[in-house]
Amino acid sequence: MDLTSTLITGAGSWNPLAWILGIVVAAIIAWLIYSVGEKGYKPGTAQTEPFISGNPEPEKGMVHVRSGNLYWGYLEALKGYYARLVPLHTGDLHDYVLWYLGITALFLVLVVISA
Amino acid sequence: MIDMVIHTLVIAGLIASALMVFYFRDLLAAALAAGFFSFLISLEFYILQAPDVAISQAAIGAGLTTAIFIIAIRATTRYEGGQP
Amino acid sequence: MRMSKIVRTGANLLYPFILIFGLYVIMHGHLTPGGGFQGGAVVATAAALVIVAYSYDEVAGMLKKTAMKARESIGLLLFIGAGIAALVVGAPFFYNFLANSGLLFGMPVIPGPNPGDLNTAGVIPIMNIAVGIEVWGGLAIILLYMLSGIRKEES
Amino acid sequence: MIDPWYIAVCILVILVCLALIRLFLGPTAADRAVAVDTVNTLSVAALVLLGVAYQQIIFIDVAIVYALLSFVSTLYIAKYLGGEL
Amino acid sequence: MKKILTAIIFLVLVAGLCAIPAFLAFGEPAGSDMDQYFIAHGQSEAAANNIVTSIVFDYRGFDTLGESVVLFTAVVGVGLMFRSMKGGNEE
Amino acid sequence: MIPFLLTFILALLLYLLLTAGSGSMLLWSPSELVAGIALSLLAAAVARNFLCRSGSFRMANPLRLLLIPLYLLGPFLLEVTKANLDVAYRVITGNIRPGIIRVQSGLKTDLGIFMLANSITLTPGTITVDIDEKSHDLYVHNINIPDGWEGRSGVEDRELFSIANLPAWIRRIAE
Amino acid sequence: MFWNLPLIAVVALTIIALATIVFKKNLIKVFLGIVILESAVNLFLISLGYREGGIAPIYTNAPSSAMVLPTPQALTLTSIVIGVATSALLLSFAIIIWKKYGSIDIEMIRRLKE
Amino acid sequence: MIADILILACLVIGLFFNTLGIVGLLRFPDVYTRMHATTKMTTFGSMFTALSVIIYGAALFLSSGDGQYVTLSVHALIAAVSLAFTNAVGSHAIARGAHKAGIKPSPAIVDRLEEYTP
Amino acid sequence: MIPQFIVENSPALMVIVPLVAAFITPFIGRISSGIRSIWVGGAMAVTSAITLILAFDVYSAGTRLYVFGARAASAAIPPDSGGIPIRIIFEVDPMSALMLVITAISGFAIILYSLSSERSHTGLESYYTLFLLMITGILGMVSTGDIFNFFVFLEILSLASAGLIAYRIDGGVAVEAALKYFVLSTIGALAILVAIGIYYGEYNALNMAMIASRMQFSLLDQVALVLIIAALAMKCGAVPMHFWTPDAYSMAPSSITALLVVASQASLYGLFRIVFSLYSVTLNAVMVGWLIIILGVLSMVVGVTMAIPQKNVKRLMAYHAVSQTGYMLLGVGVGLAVLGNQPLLDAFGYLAMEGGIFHIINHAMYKGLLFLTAGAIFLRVGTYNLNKMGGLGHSMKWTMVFFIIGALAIAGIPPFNGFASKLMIYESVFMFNPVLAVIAMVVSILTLASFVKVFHSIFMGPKLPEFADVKEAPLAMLLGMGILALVVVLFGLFPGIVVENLITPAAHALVDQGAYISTVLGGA
Repeated sequence: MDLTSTLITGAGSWNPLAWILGIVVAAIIAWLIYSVGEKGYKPGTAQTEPFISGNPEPEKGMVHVRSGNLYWGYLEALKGYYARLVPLHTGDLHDYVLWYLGITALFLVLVVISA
Repeated sequence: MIDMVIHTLVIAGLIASALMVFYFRDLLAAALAAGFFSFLISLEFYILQAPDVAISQAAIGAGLTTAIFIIAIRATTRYEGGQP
Repeated sequence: MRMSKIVRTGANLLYPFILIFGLYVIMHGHLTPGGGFQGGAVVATAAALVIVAYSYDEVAGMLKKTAMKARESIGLLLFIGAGIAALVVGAPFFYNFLANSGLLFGMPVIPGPNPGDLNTAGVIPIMNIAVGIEVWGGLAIILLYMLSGIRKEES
Repeated sequence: MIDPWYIAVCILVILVCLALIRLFLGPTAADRAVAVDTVNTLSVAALVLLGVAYQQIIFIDVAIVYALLSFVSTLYIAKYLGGEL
Repeated sequence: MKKILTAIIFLVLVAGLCAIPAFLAFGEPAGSDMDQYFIAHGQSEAAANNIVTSIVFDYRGFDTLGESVVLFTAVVGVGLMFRSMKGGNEE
Repeated sequence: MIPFLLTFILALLLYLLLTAGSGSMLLWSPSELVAGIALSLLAAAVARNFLCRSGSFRMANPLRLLLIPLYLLGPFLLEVTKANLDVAYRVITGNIRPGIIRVQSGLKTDLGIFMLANSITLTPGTITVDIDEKSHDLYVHNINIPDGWEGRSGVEDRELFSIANLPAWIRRIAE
Repeated sequence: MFWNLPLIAVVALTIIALATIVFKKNLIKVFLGIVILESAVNLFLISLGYREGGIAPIYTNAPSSAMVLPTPQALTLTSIVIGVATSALLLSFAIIIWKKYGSIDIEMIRRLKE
Repeated sequence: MIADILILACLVIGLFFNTLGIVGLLRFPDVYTRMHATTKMTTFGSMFTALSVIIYGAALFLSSGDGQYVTLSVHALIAAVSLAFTNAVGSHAIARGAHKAGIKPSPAIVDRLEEYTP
Repeated sequence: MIPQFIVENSPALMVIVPLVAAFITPFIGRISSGIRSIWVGGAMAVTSAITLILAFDVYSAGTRLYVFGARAASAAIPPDSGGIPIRIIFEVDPMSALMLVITAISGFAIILYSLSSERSHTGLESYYTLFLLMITGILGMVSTGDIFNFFVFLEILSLASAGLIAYRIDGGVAVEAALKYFVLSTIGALAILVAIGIYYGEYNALNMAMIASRMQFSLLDQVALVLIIAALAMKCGAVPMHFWTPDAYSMAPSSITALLVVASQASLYGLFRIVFSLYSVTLNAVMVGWLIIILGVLSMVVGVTMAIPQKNVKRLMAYHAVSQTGYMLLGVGVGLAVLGNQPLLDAFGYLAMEGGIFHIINHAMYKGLLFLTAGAIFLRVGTYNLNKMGGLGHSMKWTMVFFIIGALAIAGIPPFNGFASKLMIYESVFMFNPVLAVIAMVVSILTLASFVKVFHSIFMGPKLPEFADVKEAPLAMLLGMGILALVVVLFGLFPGIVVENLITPAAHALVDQGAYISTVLGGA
């Protein structure tokens, strides 16, 4: 059982030891960054309150970006694609069965013709 | 020769009762037609020299399946697409 | 609701006879057409007869769901146990270790056409009985469950 | 000469197919139930005769199963029709 | 559109299924060596007169176990559907 | 205990009938007998409360049981034949006069009313449609009501049968 | 071709059953279609094993030369029991759906979309 | 020889009644009258066909002495008896169900059951 | 060390143990729920142990035969039968063993998880019974060598899964999902049965090796092939037939969803087994290979694009499951397309197949892990709706860690296992057809994008007031997730060992039809 065995694919290689080394290095860097942070931070004091130009802090729920708003641009760009794709998912059992039978028929034609 | 006549008759009955299952809007009648179908297919198994299968189709297909279908019709609705 | 008195009396009279006929079909599975499933279905139909003749509340007192469940599990355990017994003997799972052994159901059968003897076929009759018990419980409890579904809807 | 058993079975099967007409026409479900019940009876007769025609004595068991069990589904239908299920 | 596609699908399926009666002869099985083994040895090996039973419970007994398990599964599933929902907080 | 024994004996009888002819010397082989007794015990244990639900063991008398085949082969068969010829005539001619009438039976036991109802169903152009659970009166659909019956509120049961007095037989068997 | 009658019947029954499944909107009707489909497949298996002039594979009073093939019968037994198990489960689903949705029309049972 | 004639006679009688039963099923006007035709006549006819089988088995048993023919006869007998038994109960159940479902006997002289309320 | 008896009979025991446990479970539940938990957990542990023993034995000693009901377990052919196997045979080759390993690990982790997650629901004894039956179905499906037996186990699996999908019957929506799944799978199973009938009618055999040795690829064989391919592709959720997948996956309890992933992998295994072992070179491999590739590409693209706009976590993950199935189909399809061409097969065919097969095991692990985390979140939060969640990272730290592991693995970020298998697929597919490889990479990027979205909307953000008192998931659930996460990380760190010892034998076993046949028929 060679723990250092390398996965050799056609174009690259993968050595677990190198990866572990990389992870350790990344962890050390992260720790370094963490350690140069502000030393006088005390949780629970006014220090941790957000300061928004003297305005009152908004509700927690308002600050959070909800998932429906993420990727709005992506969805808008591919509107035409989704307008075709989503209506296929009708939730109708008949359509499910018909798709299945249709694929069977299509495969039947293709396989029999090609053979 | 004559057993082919029996064959033909039974198979004609099979297809006719299957078409009835397709046709009836009254689900109870459709379940009855399915029971009829089970009887005929059991007879066909019998003619094809498979008595074991014929017994099992008679007991399960004709007896119990019809019963649970009728219970299900009772628990749901009798007519396809509302009252006629 | 229960059905009329005539049907109820008929069901009462017929119940033991369908039962014994089902047991006959189970027992003679290796000699005549039939076997565990067929006989079990016949016996379950006897239960269905009682279920249809009486109202659900009365049936719940006569045919206990727990007993049916127990029957089903015991049948399956007996069936798989007959297979495991072969493992104990030292052969693979489901080896018919009783056939031609001279023990219970172990008589050899004479080749060729003959009506056969009940005391043959090794573990096959045991498995027949096991499957019969299992199918009995299983099909009866399916009917009971579905009827209980109707009742619950009404209450 | 054709075996008389076969001819009898043939006639019975024709009768079964005729009962199919009532199953199709029957204005009420009760008519259809009667048709199915009739077919049960005829099937039992046909099965018994076929068993003899095939010279297979053990086949008669199938007929007994039919005779005993077909009646249960009839009872379910009747109970449903009567609104008692 | 959908109707035409459905019709085409059904036509193709009919054509495909018609290969079965066209190439398999009824009444004269193509090969029967496995079944001849059962018919010839069923009586002596399984000691049962009914060859079907000896296949169901001896030669293919494991299938039968699976099949009983299917029935058991169905019963448990039906019981799950009609269970009483008292006690326990459901979603 | 009595229900158990009764069920056991009847089940064993049916089992022996089913396996008649299995033995070479006797009519039954020994293993069949053993299996029959075992299975009948099982069936009796399961079904003892069904066959004898009414709690009266009047039918346990073997003489009464012997009367049943006699009844079936004698008067009953005659009535059945006659009824069938009658209905055959009506099928061919289409000459019918149907209606539902009430029949007073006066039978008290379940088995008696059961036998009477089935005899009525199978015999003289009549079908039992319903039963009054308390007074055990039957509602009978008659394919050809004789003149004058449509006004009567109740008909005596023996008036239905023309050849043999089936209700009397049934009383003798089941009451 | 005429002698292939059962196999032709199998094709016809399969198509009828598939049509019932695809075109009927009532769930119970669809289940009846599935039952017919199962029966058609069983008939297919049994007719595969039939041998012209053969007798049932039971050594009671029969010459052993021409028996029909026993294996398809064993398979069909399994398939029948699987069929009844399937129908029971499907019907219990239908009952629950009726209780919760008040309808067993397939066009109504489509809360799960997209 | 005499057995053959008996068997044929029974078969013919049985088939005759069965045919009439189906004719009645197709011809009569309402459920109850149809039930008359089917219940009585098909039961009677089927019992006669079964009787022919019983006679056949008995004749063969008497000539060959093989126990299997006893089985044949007895099983046919059991089939016939259970047929009669179940048919009677079953047709009563259908008639009752039909009446409860509100199907009136359409050409009826009198309907006493209308007046009955349990 | 391990008794010889267990090693010899392990193929039977791994089916017997869960079955017996399942039969007794309804009655154990009457005694007390604690004993039931121990019973079920113990049974699953024993099953996993036996399965792993068998898999280890297969990897070390070669393909195992187990003949049910014969006088000796390895006597596939009776002496006087003229060279035909007549009994049911379990044939466990390295490919089956791989699936066994997957099932054992996932099953054990999931039962640990569900002991705690389902505690407060009714009908638990049925739940565990069906769970064990499902495990049995998967184990039987992947190890059987008899085609009718395959059908029977497929039906066990379908019924058990349908019952479990409908487990939460309250709203009725779960029942709707189960109904759709079950109708489709019944029709599919009947199609498979027709195909079995065709094989039987043509070759009078039910053993896969026997059918393979007699295979002629006539018109009827083509019909049978199409029926089986379409049915099994539907059961594993390839795209035009994937509609049931999001319904069923999103409505089932989370633990069951994780097991359903394994079940769909078992269907995939069946597909590969039929195509490679039953038909192999007689097949028109290029055409069928391309069909599978097209199915795979469609699955990848449609699955991932449908996943991005979803609002329900589990539905989103279900579409990802469809998309990941596409990778496996793509990898193995490429292998199939070059099957008849030995130089190309050596050049990249084996690599593609190894990638596809490696992806099977990886997918089962990380997708199971993701579904389990979704279930843990649901247990504490009570909703699957992404729009309503947020800021859970403050209170569910361990769950968050496991989610990150799973998400990075599914997106193919190095050092997790998804990267290794995807890399193999990319490289080999690039040599076959560059366009396909580019599509695969784009799909991978989209996967990452959608999981960033999920991660952000569940765990990031300020601690929301409505989730102020949310606690960490219970220990048993964390343990179940931990096992899977550990496997994900280990497979990611040491993929070379895994590929060398598990995947390569499996791929070679799949391709080498001759060995599969001769194991049963004895070098014929």
